Amino acid sequence: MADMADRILHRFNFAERIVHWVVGVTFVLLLATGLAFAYPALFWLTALLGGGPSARVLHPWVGVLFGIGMGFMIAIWIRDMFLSDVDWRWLRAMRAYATRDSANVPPAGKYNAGQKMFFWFQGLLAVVFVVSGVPLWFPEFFGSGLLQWMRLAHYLATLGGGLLLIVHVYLGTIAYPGTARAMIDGTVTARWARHHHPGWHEEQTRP
Amino acid sequence: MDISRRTFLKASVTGGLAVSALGFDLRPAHAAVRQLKIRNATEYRTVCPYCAVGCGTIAYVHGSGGLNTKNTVIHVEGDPDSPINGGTLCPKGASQMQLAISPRLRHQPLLRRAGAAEWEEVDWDTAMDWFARKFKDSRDASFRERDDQGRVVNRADGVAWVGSATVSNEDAYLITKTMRAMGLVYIDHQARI
Amino acid sequence: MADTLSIRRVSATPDAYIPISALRSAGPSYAKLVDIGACIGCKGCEVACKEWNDLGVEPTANFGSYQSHKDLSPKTWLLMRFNEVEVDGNLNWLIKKDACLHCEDPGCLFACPAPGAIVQYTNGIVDFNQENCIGCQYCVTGCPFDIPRFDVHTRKVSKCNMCVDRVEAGLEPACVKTCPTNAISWGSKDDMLALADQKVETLNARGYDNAAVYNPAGVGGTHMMYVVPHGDRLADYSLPSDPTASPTPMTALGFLKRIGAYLMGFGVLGVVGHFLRYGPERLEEHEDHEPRGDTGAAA
Amino acid sequence: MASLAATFGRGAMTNHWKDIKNTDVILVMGANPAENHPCGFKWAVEARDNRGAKLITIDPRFTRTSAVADRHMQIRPGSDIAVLGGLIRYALENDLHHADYVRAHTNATFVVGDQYGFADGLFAGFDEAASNYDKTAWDYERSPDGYVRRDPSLEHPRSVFQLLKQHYERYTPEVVADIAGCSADEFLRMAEIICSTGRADRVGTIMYAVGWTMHTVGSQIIRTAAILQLLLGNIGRPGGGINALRGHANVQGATDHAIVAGILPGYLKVPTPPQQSLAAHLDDSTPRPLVPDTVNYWGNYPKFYVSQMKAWFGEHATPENDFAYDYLAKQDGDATWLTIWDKARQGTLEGFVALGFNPLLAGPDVPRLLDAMSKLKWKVVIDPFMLDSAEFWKAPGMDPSQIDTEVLYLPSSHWIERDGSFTNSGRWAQWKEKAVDPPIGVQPDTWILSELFWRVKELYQAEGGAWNDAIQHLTWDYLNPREPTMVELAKEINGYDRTTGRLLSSFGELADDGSTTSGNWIYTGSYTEAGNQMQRRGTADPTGLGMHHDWAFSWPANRRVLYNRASADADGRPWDQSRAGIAWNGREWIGDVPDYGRTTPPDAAGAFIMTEEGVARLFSSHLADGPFSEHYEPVESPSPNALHDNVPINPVIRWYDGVRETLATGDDDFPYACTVYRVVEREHFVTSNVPLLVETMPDFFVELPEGLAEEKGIPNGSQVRVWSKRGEVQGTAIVTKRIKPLRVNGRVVWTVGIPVHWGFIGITQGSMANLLTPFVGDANTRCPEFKSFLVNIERA
Repeated sequence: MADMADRILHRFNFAERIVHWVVGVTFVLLLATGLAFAYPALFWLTALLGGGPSARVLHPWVGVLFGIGMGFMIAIWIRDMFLSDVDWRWLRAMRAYATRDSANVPPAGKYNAGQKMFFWFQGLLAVVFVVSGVPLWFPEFFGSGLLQWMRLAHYLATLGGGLLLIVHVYLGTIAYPGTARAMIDGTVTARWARHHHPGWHEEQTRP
Repeated sequence: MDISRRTFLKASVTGGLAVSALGFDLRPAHAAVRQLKIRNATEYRTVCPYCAVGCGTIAYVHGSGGLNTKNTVIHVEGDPDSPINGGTLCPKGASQMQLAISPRLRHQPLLRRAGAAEWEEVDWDTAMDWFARKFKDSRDASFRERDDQGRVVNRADGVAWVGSATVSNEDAYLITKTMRAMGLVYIDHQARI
Repeated sequence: MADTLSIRRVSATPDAYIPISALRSAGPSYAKLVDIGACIGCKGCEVACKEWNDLGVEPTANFGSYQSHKDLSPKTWLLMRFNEVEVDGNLNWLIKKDACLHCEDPGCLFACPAPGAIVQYTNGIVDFNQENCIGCQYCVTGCPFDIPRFDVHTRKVSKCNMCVDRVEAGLEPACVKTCPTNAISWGSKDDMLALADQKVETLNARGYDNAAVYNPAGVGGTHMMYVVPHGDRLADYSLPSDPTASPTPMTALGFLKRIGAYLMGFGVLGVVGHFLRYGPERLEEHEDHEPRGDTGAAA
Repeated sequence: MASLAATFGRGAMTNHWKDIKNTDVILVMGANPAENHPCGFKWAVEARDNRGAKLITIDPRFTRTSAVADRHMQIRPGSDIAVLGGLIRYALENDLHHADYVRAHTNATFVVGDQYGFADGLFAGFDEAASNYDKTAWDYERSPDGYVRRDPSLEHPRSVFQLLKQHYERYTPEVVADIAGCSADEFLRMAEIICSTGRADRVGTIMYAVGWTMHTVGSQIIRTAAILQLLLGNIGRPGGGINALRGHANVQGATDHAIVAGILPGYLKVPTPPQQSLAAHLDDSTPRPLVPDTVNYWGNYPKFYVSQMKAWFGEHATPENDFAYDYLAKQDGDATWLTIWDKARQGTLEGFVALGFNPLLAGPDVPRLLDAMSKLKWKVVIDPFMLDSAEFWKAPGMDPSQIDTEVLYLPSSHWIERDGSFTNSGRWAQWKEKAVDPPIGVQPDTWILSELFWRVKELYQAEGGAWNDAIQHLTWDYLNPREPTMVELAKEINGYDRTTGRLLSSFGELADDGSTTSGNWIYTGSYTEAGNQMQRRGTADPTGLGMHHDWAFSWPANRRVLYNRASADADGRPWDQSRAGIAWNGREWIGDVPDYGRTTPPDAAGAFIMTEEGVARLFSSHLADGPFSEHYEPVESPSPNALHDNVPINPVIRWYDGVRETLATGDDDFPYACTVYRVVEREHFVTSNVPLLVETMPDFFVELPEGLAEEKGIPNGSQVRVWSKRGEVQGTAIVTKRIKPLRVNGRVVWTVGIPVHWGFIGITQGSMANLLTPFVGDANTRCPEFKSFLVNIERA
């Protein structure tokens, strides 16, 4: 069993990893500068993009990259992201997942329902970001009433995105060691796969 | 909702994420007030050159007037002491500075020869010689000591002088004195009242 | 530093950062009073503003009006707007000096995310400090009077600064100084309020029964006030009847930001707590367990 | 101004700018001071707000002045006399005139000779062949003592008062409405306000400008207003008067110093050929008193004239040579603006010098001016900026190769580069300091003029030529003869006592024996041994009436309100104590500098010291077109003359060759009345060099009423073409509610308006308004008719 457990499975190909990191890096930059614009105490974060004025200039452009990345991401993964019956059960068993009661976690496929929900939320937020971001980028063409609502929407998306990011990073790194490498060299161990994504593991290891 | 944005700022900072004690330097906000541009200018009291209200104005001039300097007008605004305008100026008066130092002001006498399509530049000496020659020739050609009835008239009908309502009294007086002595009668200016 | 330039508010900066010295002396509070009933629309103020502040000339074209520009711009902080309106069969040529009103509660300043980009002095002047401006134009959004203008070349926003350089030197703003018919007055806010009442009385006596002072409470009052002959027809002067420094979305945003800050803080604390409680997952511990349940979905 | 002199004795704004704050009613008509004199207009707004004065405008357009006025009445261009005549009638019919004032201070009591009459649009004495009046038909009736017969009861049927009543009887509100296009009701509402000042405790002022003068009946419009103000007792009083608002910084001064055809400095007269000796000239020019109790100040004419000749020719002006009487040209016929251009067009004028003036754009009838200019041999243009007039050979449509006129352009210095004085509209001569030196390459006007003088003089010395004694003997005793200083000239203007060499302090010291000099007697006292009075900056105002006697110098004699004797009643008591001009305290007059002897008792003489009547003239034989005014239509009018269509236009207009052919006749090719004006953002043409002003008013435009625009399919902001029989212009349409259709003599008349400020040189270029205007002028002053002519309009 041990050899088998140490077998390496290919989880994400190169293109997927690029897309993930484009979205990831841009989102972190956007979040940081966005928070800088939202919270005076964090204004120093604009330094990430060269200070206030250049952060204001670059934030939307980074947003464009983010948007493009999200577009690809959705295109690549959307087919895998529809929820199955198991996923619904998984969602109901989320508490077991969080408390490491893996015995009570329904077996996931390549993506568990949490990841799928993350995908959908992130996709929805991306739409909100883009729709509200464009007017804020070019305020001269929009009325101030609309812009005020767009600021509100943009902030809410930021809040949602920020919270998702916290959970995502936590789960992908220290909470579940062995996960992050899927997005680094694209591989996971069979053990990890069997544990987290038994359905997918079975698929991959089926002779 | 009656909560000012200010309270949010306070709240969001005190209760929010890690409170940054970076400290914001307020000095730039103070320094942003530019220095009064006329602070070191010399004031000259003059009168607006446009309409006949006669608004008192103050021309602010840079330069010490020293031997090696040529002073420049930097700003003109109303003279608050004037009982006529009390320092106020209309848009024309308020933009006098642009009249005083306009790049459209000319610095070169120009002569246009008969039939020419363009000006040619001439120096002042040539220009004034030309002017005096033309003036004398036309005066000579048109001068009449006596009219048809033999009455003394001493008149030069061949030259007209117009203007100006924009020169000072002293220049106006000198124009009249000189042109009347030259024998001109065709003398007029902008007065339409 | 003159007392008049004591700072009252700074954009994106909590009150805690205002130096005590600024709070020590309130200093005089100035106001400009524009008597629309005495304004002849000569544009003296418009020109004086440009000349004093060296704003530069913009190419314009007559668009069927005496009005010089269609709108304010980064180089035109003050614009005379002309409007022909018939009131009770009588023609009125409403001419309004359009420029920053210097709100007591400045929506621009509240909306500004850049520390020190917008400053309100204790004398009431709201000034933009372009050095600190990041060009986000949130101030434009925050202004209930649609005053600040963004310069696409410098990527900074600018507007009337009430000739703060002149005021600091003890002079009145350029527009006030130049106004030929004394339609613009300058003095302490109290004096101007009293003068405004007098002017309203004069207008009432001249048959303008609806004459009013425009000093809207929604922005805490303004440091440029108007005396409006037809106080019942503010729209004809393009003056908002009920401007506010805290429109609903911005108020909501303020709330949400506070909540959001807590949420994100708790989010971080949550995962830290989770980690402390459960630690990193060790798969070896699970080695012998096969997950239960079917794998139909994945199959 | 001709008509003010004809009425009061002096042709100048009677009061001054700040005095307007003392009034109760301000009638703005033929002017748009908010637009053209904003800083002077402040005093009208001040009166409105601080005194509750009524500010009203009567104009073809609702102007920026109307925007702050209490009432506005729209009239048709050129109908002013009808409106003002209607006001005179209203005042008399309703007994609203100030009876005591009229009796004491006007010639209402004078009896006119029985040869006078008025019928069918013509006054007595009309000579059809010569198209002028024999003014002896307007003479007063004399008593056996040789003085004019007077009837203090005003009952005499040929007393001026009765004739006045009779003459204006025809100007009923209905007739006014018919001619002017206003409604009779609106007129009556206006009349009620204006005529409310015919009382001792109320006073009204009139502000007018070129909206009145620039008509073929311009002088008579002002006469009508002057008569009205006299009837209401508003002349000579603080807060009253008839105030001519002049349009250039020193129009007043340049006129005082006579850069004007027909006069010498101080309104002395240019000698004429029949006056072959000084005695003859003085005899013609010095009026004789018509009543025993008149100061008849013009009786001092010989002193002013001789002192001027002494100033100009010094020791060469001696009693033996009639004080150099023959040194000055004797003028035959008219020599004004229109005549100058007519002479040029006829080819008799060879040379033309324009200094600080842009004659091409100043019109009228630019095509005709271009033709005239092309016929000149040479032309010199002196100005700080390049002018359209200097480049007329480059004007649109001109072919330079066909024009032989040689043109010299000389860049001269600016106002800010010179000291010297400007005299404002209110007669205040204010000294200005020189702020900076002229730029390199630029010469002051004084230098140019001196160089011209010296070079011409030296040419004569070198090569001889026409008689030139006057040139050789002209006093030129300046420290630097190539560039006199302003101070030297100011002192020369003021004048000296030749015996003591001291500067004179008052024109009272002038003598006719050659012992005094004075370049301009009305400025005597402006630069005395006590220093430059024009430079004084005292702001004290002890009367509270804004007279400011310590600020600058106001001619004559630092007097702030002209004819101020009339501000008091026959006994010397001010009509209104709160607004006392001067008052008699039993020994002398106190208050303003009295326009009267300081210690002359109130009953010793009439209040108007400059007239030979001693009083102001309701009836005046000093104008060419009638002792009273009469409504005549403009030469191009959309309407017949409702009063007398057999004499529709001013019968004594001087017609220049070929002008009648350039006028639209009664057909419908040119159905719309058009008028030309300034806007506040510009001043004539020089401002086309000022970027900030071009920015605020960039383009030539055409203002037209909403209804007409609709009819013609002209959207706001589109390009429109406007043409008269003389030329056409094109500009941006400003479609406005501020001009309404008028019902004139039963038909609808539309008015369009165009500004004058554009030419083919400048930061922005635009049509020259004067392409449209007719080459015809006032019967007295020949001031061109810029204000009322006919055009057509269409979308371009």
